[in-house]
Amino acid sequence: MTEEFEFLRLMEAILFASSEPVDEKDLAARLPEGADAAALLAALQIHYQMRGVNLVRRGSKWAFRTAIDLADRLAPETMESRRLSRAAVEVLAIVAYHQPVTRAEIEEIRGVALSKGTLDILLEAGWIRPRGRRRTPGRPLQWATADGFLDHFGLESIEDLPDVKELKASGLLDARPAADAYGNRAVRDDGPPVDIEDGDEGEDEDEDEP
Amino acid sequence: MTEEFEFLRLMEAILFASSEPVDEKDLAARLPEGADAAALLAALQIHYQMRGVNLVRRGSKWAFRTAIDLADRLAPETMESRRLSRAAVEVLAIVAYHQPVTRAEIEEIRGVALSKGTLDILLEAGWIRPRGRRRTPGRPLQWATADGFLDHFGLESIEDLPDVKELKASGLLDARPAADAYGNRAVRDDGPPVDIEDGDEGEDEDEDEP
Amino acid sequence: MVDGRGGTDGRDVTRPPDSDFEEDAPPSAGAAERLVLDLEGFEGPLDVLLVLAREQKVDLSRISILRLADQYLAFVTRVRDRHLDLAADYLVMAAWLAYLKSRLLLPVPEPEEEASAEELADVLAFRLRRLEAMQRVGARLVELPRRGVAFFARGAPEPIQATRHPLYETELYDVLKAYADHLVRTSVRTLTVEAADLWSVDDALRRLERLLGDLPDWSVLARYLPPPQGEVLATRSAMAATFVAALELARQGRITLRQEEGPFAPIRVKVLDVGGRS
Repeated sequence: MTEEFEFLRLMEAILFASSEPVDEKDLAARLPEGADAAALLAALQIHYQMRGVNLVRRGSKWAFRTAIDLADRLAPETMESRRLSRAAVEVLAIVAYHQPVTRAEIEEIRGVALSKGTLDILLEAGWIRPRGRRRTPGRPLQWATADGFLDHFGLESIEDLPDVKELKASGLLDARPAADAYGNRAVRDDGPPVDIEDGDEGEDEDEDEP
Repeated sequence: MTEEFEFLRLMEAILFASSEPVDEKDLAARLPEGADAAALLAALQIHYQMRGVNLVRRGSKWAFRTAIDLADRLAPETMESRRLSRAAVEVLAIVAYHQPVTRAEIEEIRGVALSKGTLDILLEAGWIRPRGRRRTPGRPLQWATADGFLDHFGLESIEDLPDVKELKASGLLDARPAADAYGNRAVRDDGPPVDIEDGDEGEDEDEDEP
Repeated sequence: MVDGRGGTDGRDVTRPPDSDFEEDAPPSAGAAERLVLDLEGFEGPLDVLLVLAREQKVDLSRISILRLADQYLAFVTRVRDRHLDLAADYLVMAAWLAYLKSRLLLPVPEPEEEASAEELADVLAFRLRRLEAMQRVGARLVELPRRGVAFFARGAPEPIQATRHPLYETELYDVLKAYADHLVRTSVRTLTVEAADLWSVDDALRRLERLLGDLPDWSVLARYLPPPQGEVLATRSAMAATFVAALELARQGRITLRQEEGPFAPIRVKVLDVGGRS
């Protein structure tokens, strides 16, 4: 056996052993000096391309998953009943396509205040996470998708979201108030119980991270 | 793809996804009519013979297992992940929100004495660390979150923790039952006096380390 | 679990987008009536506008905002007959659309600094298209092959040192929830303390007794309320407590009260017990 094949086997074993995606950095750290993790991953992915189990990428992580085309014949052992409310689906889509996005922006896009049981449910499912604060007055918290989101929906990266390029090109992924003319007055006037911080509108949008 | 290869893929996926070794009879039952389970298993076993993962037989049952020679190198962990106790999660949350905080303060905030091992558990998990001593009589040790905390919970900075207002807005904090007793006032109120932003930072702080 | 919460909207979001659209914009005549009955299913005024816009059966970029405004105003009028408690944001939208409609119909010279009616209409059209896009991709998102449904992870993971196994399985949600629960638990104490700055009858009695000596003949009781302190509730409690305190003093025969011009007229007060001066 060549040394390279030994590395491949090791990587295969690590990925196979874990049910959750493993970060490429962690994989590289486990390999002996001189091993090229990226090349090995590519080779492994090709080897499994046609099999019943595929090596898939989830952001910067990798995992083995059963092939999608076998879905109909692999009856779920325990049917997961994750039926989301319409509001939760909309909010999840807004977070996924507009991330990082503040709560006020989500409300601006939907034209209505967020009710309880929307953000917390998505957070509990491990699909969204807080990601930095907007550098605007009030420093509102921003939300983004979490690792669990990519894995649950079988996406390699955020770029693989349905229609994401078309939406970007059409300018519809602008979370800022369409104009001061209307703003989110409707949201504001709704009052308690959800308070909206001032300065959330993010006109001088300036993300905390690159 | 030949029909036989299709059967092989299905069997591969079933064995991969199963939480227990699968009986040969059950495998045969899940394969379409005319599939020869025994022959397929033999073929699959040969395919994986040299890989990092092998198909192994346990009595009449079959399962994928990490190759023995690698399993030795990747010595199995003795400890399985456990769930943190409710009290420990709460102490972790209080350290995160009130850091740097002394043991006495944690007890004061929770209104109950800390049981012995709680801080040790969090320390062992790499989620908290000692951070200097308070410049008060007795110079008590202060606790803060460690890098492992941010890492584990997917946060970029401690600032990513939602403040009280944001907890409320995300639906995690619902103080209404308590507020009912005092009508509108309590609802409008921004809640408990616990200070998140300024906590005890600054004044008495006396860090022993950089 | 993520289940539940969807109960009130009555729409199954996991259905393919096609069927969702069908339900939202049926070309039938009964659509208007159904909108009324389904009010609880709407996610705010913008969502209503979107459903109404679909009734026009044209591309959203070519929608008639004037007609949409009419549709919405008619909708709100209809709904108000049955739902008197229609949420404020629906009414705010109605007011805004009525304003927009008047601007669109009567092209008066536009003030320089204000947006033109057309710009306002464009803003609305943009918001509708943006919301529609999010609803569409949301429906597509939940139609993607999902883990545990269409594909599966390793069923029997093996604990090996190569993968990072945290000592404890705790999610961010658990930590935040623990803190939130802790706040709720401890907030009860706080609220008890906070209530103390409302005016009690005792407070009002003490204050009135102190002021009794300065009362001229038949002065208006309301003038002797403590100065308002910003909080509406505090002011109200002061008013209620002062009223009860005045009744109490009247019962003790120390003052007499009079309200001559009927309900809601000023209540006047006069000191009876001259010897009670301090």
